[in-house]
Amino acid sequence: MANLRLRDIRKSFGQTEVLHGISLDIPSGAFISLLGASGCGKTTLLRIVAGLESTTNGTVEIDGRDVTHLPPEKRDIAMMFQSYALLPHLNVAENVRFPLRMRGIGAPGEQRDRVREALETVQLGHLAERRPRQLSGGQQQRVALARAIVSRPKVLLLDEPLSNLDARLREDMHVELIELHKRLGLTTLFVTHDQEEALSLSDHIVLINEGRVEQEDSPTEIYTNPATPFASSFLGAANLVAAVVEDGPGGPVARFEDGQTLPLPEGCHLRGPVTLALRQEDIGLFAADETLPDGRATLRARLGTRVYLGARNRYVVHLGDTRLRVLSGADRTLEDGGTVQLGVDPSRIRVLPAPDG
Amino acid sequence: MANLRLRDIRKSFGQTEVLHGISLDIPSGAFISLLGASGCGKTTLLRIVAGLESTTNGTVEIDGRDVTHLPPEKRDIAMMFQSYALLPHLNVAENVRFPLRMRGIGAPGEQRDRVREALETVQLGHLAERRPRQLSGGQQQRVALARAIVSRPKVLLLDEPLSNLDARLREDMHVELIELHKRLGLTTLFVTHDQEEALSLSDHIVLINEGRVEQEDSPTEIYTNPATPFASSFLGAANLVAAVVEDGPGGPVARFEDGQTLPLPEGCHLRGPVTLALRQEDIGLFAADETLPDGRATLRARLGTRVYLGARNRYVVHLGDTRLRVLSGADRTLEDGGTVQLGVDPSRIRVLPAPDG
Amino acid sequence: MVRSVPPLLRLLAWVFVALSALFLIGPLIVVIGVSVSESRFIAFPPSGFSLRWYQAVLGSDTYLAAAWLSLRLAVLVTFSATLLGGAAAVAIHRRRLPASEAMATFFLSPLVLPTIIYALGMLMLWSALFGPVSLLTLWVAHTVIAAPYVVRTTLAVLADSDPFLEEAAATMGAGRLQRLWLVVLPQCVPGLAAGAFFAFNLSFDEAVVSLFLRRPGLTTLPVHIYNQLEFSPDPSVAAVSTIMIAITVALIVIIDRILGIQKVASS
Amino acid sequence: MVRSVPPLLRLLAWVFVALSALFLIGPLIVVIGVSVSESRFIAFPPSGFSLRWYQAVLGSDTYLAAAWLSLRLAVLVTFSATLLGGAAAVAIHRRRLPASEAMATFFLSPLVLPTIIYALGMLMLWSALFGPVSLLTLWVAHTVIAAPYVVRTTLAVLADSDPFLEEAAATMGAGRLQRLWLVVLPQCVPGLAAGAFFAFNLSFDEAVVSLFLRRPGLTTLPVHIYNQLEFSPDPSVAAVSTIMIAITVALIVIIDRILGIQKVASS
Repeated sequence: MANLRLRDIRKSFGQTEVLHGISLDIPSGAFISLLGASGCGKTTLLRIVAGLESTTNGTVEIDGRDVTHLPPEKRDIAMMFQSYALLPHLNVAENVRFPLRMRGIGAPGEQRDRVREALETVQLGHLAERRPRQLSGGQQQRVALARAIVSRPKVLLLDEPLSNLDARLREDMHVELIELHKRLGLTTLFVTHDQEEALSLSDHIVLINEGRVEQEDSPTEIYTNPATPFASSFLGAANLVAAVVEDGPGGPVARFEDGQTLPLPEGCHLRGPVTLALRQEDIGLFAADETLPDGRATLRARLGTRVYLGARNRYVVHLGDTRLRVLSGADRTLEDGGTVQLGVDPSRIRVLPAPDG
Repeated sequence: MANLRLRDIRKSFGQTEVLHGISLDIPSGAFISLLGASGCGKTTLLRIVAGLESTTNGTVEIDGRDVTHLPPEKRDIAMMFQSYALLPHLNVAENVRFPLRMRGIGAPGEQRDRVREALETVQLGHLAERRPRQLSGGQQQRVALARAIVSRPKVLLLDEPLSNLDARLREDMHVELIELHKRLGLTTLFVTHDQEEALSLSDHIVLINEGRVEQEDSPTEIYTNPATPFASSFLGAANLVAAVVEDGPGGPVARFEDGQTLPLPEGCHLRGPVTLALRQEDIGLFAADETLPDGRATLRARLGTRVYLGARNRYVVHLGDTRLRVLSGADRTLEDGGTVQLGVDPSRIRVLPAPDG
Repeated sequence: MVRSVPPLLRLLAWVFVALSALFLIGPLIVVIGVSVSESRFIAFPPSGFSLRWYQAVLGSDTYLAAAWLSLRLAVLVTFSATLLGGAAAVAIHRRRLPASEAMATFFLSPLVLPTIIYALGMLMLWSALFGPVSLLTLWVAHTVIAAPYVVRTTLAVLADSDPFLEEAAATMGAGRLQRLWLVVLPQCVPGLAAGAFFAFNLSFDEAVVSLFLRRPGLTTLPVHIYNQLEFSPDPSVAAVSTIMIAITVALIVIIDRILGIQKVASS
Repeated sequence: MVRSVPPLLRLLAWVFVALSALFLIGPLIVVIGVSVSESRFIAFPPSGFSLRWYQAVLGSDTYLAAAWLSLRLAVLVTFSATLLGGAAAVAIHRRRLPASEAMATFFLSPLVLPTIIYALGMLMLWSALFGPVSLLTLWVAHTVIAAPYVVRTTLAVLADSDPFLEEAAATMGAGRLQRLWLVVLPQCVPGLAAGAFFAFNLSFDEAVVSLFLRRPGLTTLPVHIYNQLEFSPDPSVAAVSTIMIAITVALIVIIDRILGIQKVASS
């Protein structure tokens, strides 16, 4: 358990710079997610922290000590790989014991106790004698987790550890990881491309885009106040709509390409071409002749395809030439192809600079 | 476009019977999903319709004609494989033209027109000259789709065609498949293990469990009125809770292992041990001292781990020794570890026979 | 992925590269050198430069007869080994030969088979069954040795191919022969080509079996080279060897042009 | 997956199985049969039954000397080829040898190399560089031929292994030598074992190079068999051949017991 500090990390492969100067300050015991699309550099950053990749520039400090030039085996870390990387010729208990043996932690008897404890933590005590290949994917994943926590590393690094599991198992593991982190309090760096996973697990999310930190904040903050169009579309899959902000009689309004306008919150200071981020669940769907609840602004749109999701419906609606996706409860079903009203609470609209301005 | 009729299909591999007599009647132009866990026999059933697998018993009729003993090439079908199965030595246009060549449909000129049209339908007209290996997974998937629809088969068979795509692309393909089916009206049999996909796409869902039809109905009906505990937990991931139904003063009540009771809807005729299916989104979370809205029955439970999902929170709550998952809006956040009230609308509770009774 | 190699292993790897360069390529260069020697004796380093030994080889009826026999044999073996080995590979891949696992193991046999013992046994068996040996005997013997290589190269290609292609073709209306011709064969081509290349070389270069099965009129080029070396060694042997090396290199270049050497090397 | 095989291919596959059974196994059975013959001449079918030719072999100093030489040579070659080939495989797998792709292709060479030409060149090269040939010459020549097989079998095993294992070991605190010993070596074992098996057999059975590099006191078992057949053929040759077949079969059984034949066959 220790803090982790990255200073202006740059990394080039040949001519290509994949990390353009990343600095992070991670307090002791925090659970941080590095979130981004594949190829954004998040895994490279994790590997630099592990010492598996050298840096072109910048320093890595663990617990106040500069480890930039130490090989991985000299850093007090543990890492969990996407492929789990269990040693196939060792059984489960031997795999979990491996870091203790290598780091010379404890006498053999104590090592056995710690292995047993770690395996019980992940509920696999009964499989200690099995070979990795005899286990299911979910069980292998737990063995890898036990092996990562058994040595109580200063920093725990997780590289998309859940991406090979199916949806149901992943959901269960989210709860277990949260509970495990609460109990052990290991400083954890978690790499993922799955926004829901990042939101679920972390104290703090670092959103990475093309080798740069795009936004860095708590899950609630980053979800409710994304700072850029990229953040909006990546987190929560918001609809991005081009519009022009003008001053209307009652404050700023956004004008869409089909001429309709939408009042914006008072605090909006941008003018000219912008991108509006509208979340799927923040748009209400109403029949053309319905009266909207108070406080909701209205837009007229054409209803497209309905996708039934059980608890909810997803509609495609056409606002001029723009396709918007709207989530609505399953209680009411609207007619395909007709005109509908979109009810939007102005306070839920995020106004972001247009991509090219 | 034709109807498809299966009569008492049985299939054994060696000693193991994997399909225990399945009969289905699929009207012309319908979109039917075969939904089930892996290994339930749904893919075997699809392969029997394609003629790729023989039947141990039963008949397959397409358009009123018994095709049970015809090889696949003599059946007027098209099938899309999970691996896409594009011919690697042919380019995209040649792949799409392959069924037309093999079935001798149209003169070369007409074939070219139909290939162009099919590729434009899937928005890949510009990639006609590429080799499959030069395409992304999503593009390959579209080529396979174009190849499946180009011959306008009587029956279109889709074997988990979207399972290799990432979440965002899959969501887009759902909309496209719905629109394509509306336009072409091909009788379609769709195999999937993903309940949301089945709910989204189909006119009709056939839920298969261990080689038998567990339930068969429209998406809305099967989602809101699952007939068995298996259907409840598979569709919508409901919480299954063991309880005993007794007659209370105001009608039937369910008593849980911790002694709390919950009123059941009037129409419930089961008595004794049952399984209650409670959907994650049908359980309201309220503070211990809060007054619940009218019509909601209440249970006291202990709040466990919270998983933040952006638009919503998922809570784990402990009702006695039973863990329930509850989805609630992100607007309110409750304290971890305290006692809460679960508010349940009795009309949303599904009472199902206990597994062993 | 780890890209660095432990220093000890790196040292050993380089020893191997050096050894191979010196003692695998070296001997071939020596042969080429001797072939352009002016001297009447085989000696290295060569003295002077002349192409007289090439003229001698190309003007010699016995050399040309042996070369013609070797060429016909190699072509026959390439054809039969590729056809049979390719078919066996498909059957093994689909687990349709008895004990396919055991078969796959069995096909290591040529590498394990003591050639000299095999050659002796083949001579005795053929004589007992069919009488005097002939081109047919060599054809059968070389085919039996070469076909397993085709099986291996084709199996390697099939292992990487999509197992659902043929079924997909069936659902698109392709009948049996169309599937064989339009789907299965194109899938196997790189493996068949690599296997054919090995089969040709193996037969063209094979010396031990040919030596045991030789008789007047059934002398292959390697056997003729051996005889020449035993009884009247001169640099003509080096000249014909150089021609054989050139043929092999030419085949590699052709295969590379048509298929890309990577495909073949990896199979 | 398609499990049926087109009838034409099935027919060809069975022709191959039949040919192999008759002309690959057949010759070996003939040799075994002749070895227990009472007759003084090599003839099939054998007449009578006796073990006298086994006694003759085991009582012959020249046979035993040749066998002892072959055994020493094969053990040396197995050791060097496995060590160098294994190291080269790791280096190639990690793309740390120059032009690793080309190297992988290059390692097809033993199959492509005309052995007789190679043997001639090796003799001339060694004589020019180091003087008379010795056991060392044979050791080097066989190592250079055998090591590529070890490279191939080890590469096949490495290709299937998790590329992140060694990195994972590093993050768990394992230093360089520990990773080599506890991670890399165990990963390679099945490939090394298969390669070692091939190297042993290849050296133990190799006839052509040994024939060219023979001199008094440097006669391997296959060369001695060849000499015996040329100058005084009798069933003792069949007896020693049968012993060699038995050794090969015993090695296969041992490897199967230790590693399982599947692992080795698939590498």
